[in-house]
Parts: sequence; C-alpha cells; structure tokens
Amino acid sequence: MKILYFAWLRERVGRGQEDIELPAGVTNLGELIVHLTALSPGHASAFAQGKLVRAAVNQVFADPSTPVAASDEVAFFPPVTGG
Amino acid sequence: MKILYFAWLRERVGRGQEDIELPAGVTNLGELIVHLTALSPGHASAFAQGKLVRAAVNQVFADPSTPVAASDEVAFFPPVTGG
Amino acid sequence: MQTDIIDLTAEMARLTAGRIDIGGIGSFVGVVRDTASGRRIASMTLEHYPGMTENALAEIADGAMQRWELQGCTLVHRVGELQPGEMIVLVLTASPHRNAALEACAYLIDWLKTRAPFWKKERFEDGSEAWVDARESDDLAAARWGALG
Amino acid sequence: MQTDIIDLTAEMARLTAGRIDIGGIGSFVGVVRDTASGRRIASMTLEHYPGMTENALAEIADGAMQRWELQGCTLVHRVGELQPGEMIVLVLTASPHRNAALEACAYLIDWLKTRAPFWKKERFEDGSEAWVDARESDDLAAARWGALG
Repeated sequence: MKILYFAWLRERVGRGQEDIELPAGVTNLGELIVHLTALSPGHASAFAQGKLVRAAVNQVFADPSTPVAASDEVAFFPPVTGG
Repeated sequence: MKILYFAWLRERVGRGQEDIELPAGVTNLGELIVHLTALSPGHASAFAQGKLVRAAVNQVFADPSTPVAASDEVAFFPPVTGG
Repeated sequence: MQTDIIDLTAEMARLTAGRIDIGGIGSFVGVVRDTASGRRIASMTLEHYPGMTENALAEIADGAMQRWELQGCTLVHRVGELQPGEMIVLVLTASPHRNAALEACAYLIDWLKTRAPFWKKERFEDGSEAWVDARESDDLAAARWGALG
Repeated sequence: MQTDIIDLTAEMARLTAGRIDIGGIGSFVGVVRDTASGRRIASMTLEHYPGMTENALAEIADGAMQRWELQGCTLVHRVGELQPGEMIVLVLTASPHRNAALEACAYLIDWLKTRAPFWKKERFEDGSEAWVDARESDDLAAARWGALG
C-alpha cells in the first residue's frame, strides 16, 4: 500500500512516501492509523496529533471509517492552509 | 444661473449648458423646473419625462424642495447608468 | 475617469505599491457586452458630469473605507467611445481579510452604478442609437447596503 | 498550480478570449503578507499534493459553475517558495451578472482554503520556520455555502 505524508506529518515521519504491507485485519482508515502509529517513534509523533491529522484515500478526503485496500493510495496531512 | 443638461435631456434641450436669469419667485428646484419647462419646446420635451429627470445642485443630488440661488450650478440628467 | 484603456496590472501595482501587509485584493471589472435586448452592439459611448463625477467616486470610496478594514481601494471608469469586450469600469480593494475585500468590491460597484453620474449610449450595428435605461435591480442592489457611507 | 509568478492580465485574457458576451469579471488575489503573529516573514513555502490538488480545484470550480450563471472561472495557485508581496492565489469569475461574479469568487476562495491540499510554511527573519495553522474562521466561511457543489 502506498502511503503519502505532507507538511509536518512528512517531517515527523521523516519521509514523504512509503510502501507498506497491509496487515490482515486492517480494513479501514482508523485501523490503518493504529498500525502506522506503531511503526516508529516518528510515526508515533506524527499521529499523536490525532485531532490535526486529515487523510485522503485515493485522493478523496476520508474519515476513520473509510475502507482501505492494498491497492489504495492513502495520504495523511494537516488541515489545509492554502489560498 | 448655470444650468447643465446630460444624456437625452441634453439632446432634447439642444444644448449641454445655458446661463439663465433666475426669475423672482423661483426659490427651489421644483419651481426652477416649472420655469425651464416653459422656455422652449425642447425644454418642454426634456422635462415632460418628469419621473425620469434627476438633478444636482452644486454637484450634489437634489430634489424638488432643494433651495436654488443665482450663484448655483444646477444639472439635470436621467438616472445614472455607469459601471 | 479616463478615455484610455484600463490597465489592470498597473492599477493593482499602484494600489499595492510599497505595501507588503496586504492579505487580499478583490476586484470587479465591467465589460462592454456585445448585445442588448437581443440586438448586436457596435459601440458604447459613456458621457459623464465632470466635477461631480470625481466627488461622487470619492464619496463612494470613503463609504467603503469607513465600513471595512481596507488598506486602499481604486475606482477607474472609462468615458468616451468603447468597443464590445473592452473594460468600462475597474474596482479594486485591498484588505487584510478576503471577505472585507470582496464585500467592499460589491459595495463600490453597486453605489457606482446608482450614484456616479455616468450615462451609457448604445450604438447598434444598423446605426441606430439608444440611451441605456437605468435598472431597478441596480437600485435594489445598492439599497441592501443601507445608506452610502 | 504553478511555480511561476501569476500574470493577472494574461489569465484574464485567457478567460475572456474570443468572448464579448461577458458582463463582469470578479477576482480575488491572495498575497503573501509580511508579518505573522507580529513576526516578520522572510519567505513562504507552499507544499501541495500533486494529483489530488488538480481534482480538488476542478471539483471546487464545478461547484461554482453549477451554482451561478458563470461563463467561466479560473483558479491559479502557486507552489514553492514565495516572497512577501507576491501573489499566492488568483480566482477569476466571468458572468453576465456582477453579483454572480463576486459571490462565486467568495465561494471559490472559501472552498479553496478549506478543501484544496496546500500547506504553507513560514520562514521568519531569524531563520526559524513554522507550518501555518488552519483557521477555524476559514471552516466557518466555507460552511456558509452549505455543501460543496
């Protein structure tokens, strides 16, 4: 599964993109976040700001109940601040 | 008294500006219009469209009760259509 | 008022010159349309009342400056003969806040259309001419702001 | 998205090219401010999510086109490093009606600020850097339009 990180999530995780193996039992975005949080101290630090983490699945805004599959592109980022 | 006409009032009166002698008894804009209407068929035609005639006294929007004096600049024109 | 073509980039540069504390610039540009009442327009001529026009535009701009937190605003109106597609009017507002900038733009153009002494005459392709009638919808648009200023 | 400086006149020419039925063009330009929280900004860097950004901007533009009678709209957003005073974002709307043009401008910029995946990082004059926090006021501004589209 392709995971992307932007802005301070990218800085805390230490990279902008990674490919992970989707574990059995991870079927939605909320479960994926729990899995990623455990990968490294950087991941834990990024996802510790839970309230400020937004996500997109296949480039569409998503929430913890959004289903995820191995072929998806999942992105994590702070609330947007463009314009 | 300096009188100015704009747009179709100018065309109907036949000139854009005229100097008139302010008759005794003409003290406000409404009385001035009655006086001007009698000056020529062109004037009568211009002021016949009473509802569509707007005026300014010394470059400030005015109504029939606005006082006028010989030293004033009085202008007549249709509702504005700029922008 | 000017007879020259309106240069939007130059006007914006003038409004923002030397200022880097501006958050947003709102603008409205009015353009000469090519048809009126279904007839094709050859050209449009703008007449105005010199002297009163300057005062009216200054009063309208003052009203906006008092009502919103603006760092500046610009009102440019062409006079003389214009072709379809040309800019008639430009309104620019600079503000730290985008809503202030856009609302002030609407205010400025609404009042300009109802309080600034300009008159439009359309010349049609068959050579006939007609003064443009004022629209009640313009009065209603201005009335939503209450009094000017 | 583009790293180049925004050329307002060129964008307006592109929007109106070959059309003489447009009555008004509304626009909003966002500019990099020189201070944040009282500190002077040396530069601003815009990061975005390639692919999703294009989709989000197209969705926002579609929403405006469905909601108002628009003849077209333009959304340009810069990415990369910008200096104070430079344009970050340009929104243009063309319509026969001025209120439609200005309201659609407000709609586009409100949704762009809350739904388009851009992130700002400020670099201060002392060399320190900070990601800009999202503002609740931006969410409230977008919420007044109901749903996007």
